[in-house]
Amino acid sequence: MKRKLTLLVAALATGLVMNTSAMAADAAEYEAALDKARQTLSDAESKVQLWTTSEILLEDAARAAAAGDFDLAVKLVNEASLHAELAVATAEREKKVWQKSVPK
Amino acid sequence: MKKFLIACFLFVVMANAYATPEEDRLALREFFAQRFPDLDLNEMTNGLYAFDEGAREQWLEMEDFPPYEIAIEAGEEDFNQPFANGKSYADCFENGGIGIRQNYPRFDTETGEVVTLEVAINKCRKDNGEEPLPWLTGELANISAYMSYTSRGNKMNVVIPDDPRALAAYEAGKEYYYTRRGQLEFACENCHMQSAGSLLRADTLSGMLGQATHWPVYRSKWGEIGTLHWRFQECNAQVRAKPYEAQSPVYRNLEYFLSYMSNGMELNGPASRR
Amino acid sequence: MGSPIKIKVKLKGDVAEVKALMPHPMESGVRVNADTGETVPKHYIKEVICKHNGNVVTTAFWGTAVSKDPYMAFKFKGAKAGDKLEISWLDNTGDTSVSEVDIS
Amino acid sequence: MKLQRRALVQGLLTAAAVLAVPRWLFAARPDKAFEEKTADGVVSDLFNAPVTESDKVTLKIPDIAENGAVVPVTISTDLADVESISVIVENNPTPLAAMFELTPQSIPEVSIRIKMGESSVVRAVVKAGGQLYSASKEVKVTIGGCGG
Repeated sequence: MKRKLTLLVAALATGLVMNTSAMAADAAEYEAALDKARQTLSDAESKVQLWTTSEILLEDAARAAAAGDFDLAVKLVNEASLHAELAVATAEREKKVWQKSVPK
Repeated sequence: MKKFLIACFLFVVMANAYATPEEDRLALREFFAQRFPDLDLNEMTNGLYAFDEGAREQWLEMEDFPPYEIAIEAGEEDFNQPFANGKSYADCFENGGIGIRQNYPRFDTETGEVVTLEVAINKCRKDNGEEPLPWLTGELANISAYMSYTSRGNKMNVVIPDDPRALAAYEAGKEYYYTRRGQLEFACENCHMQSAGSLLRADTLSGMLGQATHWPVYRSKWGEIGTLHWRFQECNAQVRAKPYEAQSPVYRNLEYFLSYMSNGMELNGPASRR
Repeated sequence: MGSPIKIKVKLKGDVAEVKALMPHPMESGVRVNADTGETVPKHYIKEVICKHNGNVVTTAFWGTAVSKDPYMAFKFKGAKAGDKLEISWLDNTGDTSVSEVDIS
Repeated sequence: MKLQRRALVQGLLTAAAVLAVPRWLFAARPDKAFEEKTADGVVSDLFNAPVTESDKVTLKIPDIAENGAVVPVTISTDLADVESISVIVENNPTPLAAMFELTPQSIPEVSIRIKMGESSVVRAVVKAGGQLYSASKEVKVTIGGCGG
């Protein structure tokens, strides 16, 4: 179940990356992707504990953008969103199974 | 309405869990008794040193003159230092704050929140017109260390009062402990129950039982004394889960659950760890 | 002025067993401050002198490889209850600390 | 109130420090040996004489250090007329960690906690009756970070 979901989300993300890399991304595109990612992160954080990786990826993206590499920046920003979505997916799965680990 | 919702929530929780906190605690002791049949469970208040002989020897040498004694002494001085209004910490706590740490965290039935000792110390300051202290280390950790020191040998006695919100806080802490999180998808339980006493890379992992009896701790890695929530943050970061703020409700609930699991064990803080 | 030295003395017959803990950062000069990225300058205790009733019983010379908040233990003969034990240190910045206890 | 008391204590300690100053002038710390980059350099700087391994020197140090930042070491010896005890960590950037000068009143047993940057042979060198004796041991330093 989890693997399937991971693959699905990964496939989606790859699709995004391929789309954007087909033509070079620019600053506006990065800003738009960043806004969307921030929304995804904050939605996820209101429900579950984020992975540390999401915010690290956003920092990496900001560095790439500052260096003018908007293709990479957009890719990293999307990956940050993906990691937030995976954190939510894990938490939802765990809701159903955590009780099994408690000694009875 | 709110109470009704809480009751509904609890009904769901109880329907799933059945077990009372006391049943949880006894089942946990049984879990470790079966995993480590030759171990005196009370030794688990010494964390990994209950399992790792080589590390234990070095720890005992540290105990010859543990670096946390500096913190206890500084904490005693701060504890006895009157506030600007002439009152002091002793006025905020039962028994003048001496020998009471085993009762923390406690559930405040007025605010409906878990109150850790650190929260109580800063509340005392605020009530007396003083600025709150930073949570992780320094003066607050020193005072906490002194208050632990005066409580050494007392048995942990965390109470869950007859209030659905208290039980909900306990249950929230319990769920947190057993839920996988972070990119590495580790629950506290994965390391400190399943793998307790085993090596993770080069380090022996401590067991859950007794994990709350010995705080604050001077960690050689930190090079200073620090409070339990610092360690929570570190554990979270190690499994790549974004740490919460120290003394956030999530961590306070976790400490409430964790401390209840140590009930009946001797308080032995402050302590030194690698 | 350095922090006071914490001293414990155990008397066994005429042998004094001394343990001392000295709050001090013991910066090696190679550690980098994670926040500022700057190297923290060397700051370490160079010499420790231990006196029994005013006479030197042990002198320690240290480098930067002594741990933070240094600990040392040593033993000497010819001690009795009521004697004085003084320990003092000097660090590389010229800072010093002196503490004295009665042996009991 | 607190400040006043602290100031008073500081004043007293400063006075004590001033009295102690002349002693520092006479202390001869082997500064050059503490800057040496090799264990052999340290030994030749300090003693300039051959060192023999001896079972009369006891070096107590863990096989595996829990944390390289704090490694407890105890050195003791049955030898008579001990003048000094030194601790050398071969793979540290500057190997000489500590040197204790003893007196006839001393019992030759000292303990200290030291830093080790990586796994290394640790050597204890005892100077007794004008001769040099040593004991050494390999200590493993692991990558810490997940303990507790």
